[in-house]
Amino acid sequence: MNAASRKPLSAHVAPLAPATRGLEAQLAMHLPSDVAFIEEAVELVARHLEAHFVDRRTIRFNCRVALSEALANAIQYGNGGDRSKQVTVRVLFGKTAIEMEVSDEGNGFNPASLPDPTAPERLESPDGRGIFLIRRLVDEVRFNDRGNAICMILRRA
Amino acid sequence: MNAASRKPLSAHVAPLAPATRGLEAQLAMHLPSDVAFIEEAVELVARHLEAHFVDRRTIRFNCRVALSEALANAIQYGNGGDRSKQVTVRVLFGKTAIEMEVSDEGNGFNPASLPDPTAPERLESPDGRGIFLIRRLVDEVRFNDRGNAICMILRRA
Amino acid sequence: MGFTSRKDPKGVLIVEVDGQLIVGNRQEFKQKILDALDGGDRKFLVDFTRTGYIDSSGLGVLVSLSKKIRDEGGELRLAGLNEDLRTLFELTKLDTLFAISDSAADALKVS
Amino acid sequence: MGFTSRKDPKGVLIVEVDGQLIVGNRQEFKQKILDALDGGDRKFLVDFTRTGYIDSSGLGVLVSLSKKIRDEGGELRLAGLNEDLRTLFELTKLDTLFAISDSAADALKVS
Ligand SMILES: Nc1ncnc2c1ncn2[C@@H]1O[C@H](COP(=O)(O)OP(=O)(O)O)[C@@H](O)[C@H]1O
Ligand SMILES: Nc1ncnc2c1ncn2[C@@H]1O[C@H](COP(=O)(O)OP(=O)(O)O)[C@@H](O)[C@H]1O
Repeated sequence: MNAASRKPLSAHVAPLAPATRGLEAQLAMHLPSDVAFIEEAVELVARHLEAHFVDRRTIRFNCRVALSEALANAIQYGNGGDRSKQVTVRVLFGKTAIEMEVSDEGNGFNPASLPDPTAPERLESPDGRGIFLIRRLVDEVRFNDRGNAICMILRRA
Repeated sequence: MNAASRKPLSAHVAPLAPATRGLEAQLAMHLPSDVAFIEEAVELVARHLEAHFVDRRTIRFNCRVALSEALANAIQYGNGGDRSKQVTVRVLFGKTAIEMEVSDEGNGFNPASLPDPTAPERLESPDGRGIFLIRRLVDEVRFNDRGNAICMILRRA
Repeated sequence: MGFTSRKDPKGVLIVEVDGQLIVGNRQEFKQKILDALDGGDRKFLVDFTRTGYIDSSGLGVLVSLSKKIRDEGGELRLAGLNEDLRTLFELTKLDTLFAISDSAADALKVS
Repeated sequence: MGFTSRKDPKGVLIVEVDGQLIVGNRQEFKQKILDALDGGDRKFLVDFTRTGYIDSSGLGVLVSLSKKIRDEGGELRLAGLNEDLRTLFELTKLDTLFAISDSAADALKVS
């Protein structure tokens, strides 16, 4: 991916009030594999993110979309919509970065093999934009080796 | 303790917006054993609590005081102000309750043996009101057997 | 949260997305528009003025609806995208696929 | 965050607590008042109008200062406690130990 084409996310993110000495905190959440929970989960994480950022724009939008995508994939592909399987969300509020990790109980996939959804022949496809969007909306994306956990990193300015 | 004399905390606490289906989340935080961190830690937890409650009054006050007391005890008595030792804060945002747990690396104490700070002969003492206040400001207090972890519970209305 | 629709005097069906258009509710949205298409409507305007965010499945449903509507000789326009939503369309190059107006009023002028 | 003090025309030292009075800053607060006591001040008013919360060590420092000031023939008054702070004093029965006025202005009238 071309770094210059990325939305310069970190520029929107201001650190908390000066009083902050940089305590780290981690939020953990489990949800059943049902897409009906995505909205509440995203909302909840967004509200917690707001506890750490002054500038709420990036939180409101980029984080919500990215998290929503990752949750949809974990629920639908990872856990195959099997409600007995859990999706785990972990958000690390660090001194210099925020990491949102979404993991599922599935077998994972190979994220390197995804086609470019902006190619002319794919532009009218209804699918295939999830991981692409995530990569554009956060500063860094990492997968575990198995491919059933995605970590989305936002650097603090 | 006389239940009737307690501040009826739960009455101040309203659940989140109706959209909430009751996802549970847990926040974890570690801090060095230095009282200078208490204010930021309390502030941070309060901000996260606000992500779950509409009514902010109880959060602003009761939770801040109770958490501040528990942190001061963990830092000063539990870890003896040894900065290399950690204090751990865990906040569970449940469907029907919020639990704030503070634990230290010390040997604990026996909370049942504390004298009543409102007794006439103790009224002018500068100390001994911490645990007493915690018990009055939250709905339920539990200690682990060793006495180095305190769990403060607030029930949601 | 939800979708409200009204008919403009010129016969354009305006659908407002109130909240999110994501995997959890896109089916309801799609059905609403398909039903109208079945009922004879041909001109559609989706108004995003009150929309928080859209995910890729929301974008996908717009793509497939747009195609279906064009196949029936109709047209789907989008309006009211804030800066963030516009960025989503630009990143995915879907801004080249849709007629996007600043506001519903603007969109109706050209219909 | 911090403590600001000013002298009223009648000679009362008014100390405002801006933020918290807790274990992390009570020493600074105590020293400020003890220095003034050493410097000859005898009438003190602590104004909590802009105070977020007080912990038990903050209450403790008020108790011990009050005693010290009384021993020197002086007086410590409290004012500006909101409902929450007042509850703390009531729960600990410290409301029986202190002269508490609604506002700094009220406190100064009776001094
Ligand atoms: N957590 C996951 N587990 C298994 N497969 C996944 C997971 N996330 C994504 N995938 C695979 O990657 C593909 C691309 O995903 P994405 O870019 O989100 O687009 P879409 O969901 O529209 O297909 C999916 O079709 C799926 O095969
Ligand atoms: N985490 C802890 N570890 C060890 N001892 C503790 C702990 N918390 C409280 N204590 C003991 O309980 C006593 C009473 O504490 P508290 O009610 O907070 O009043 P204070 O801190 O003013 O003494 C302390 O003096 C201390 O001996």
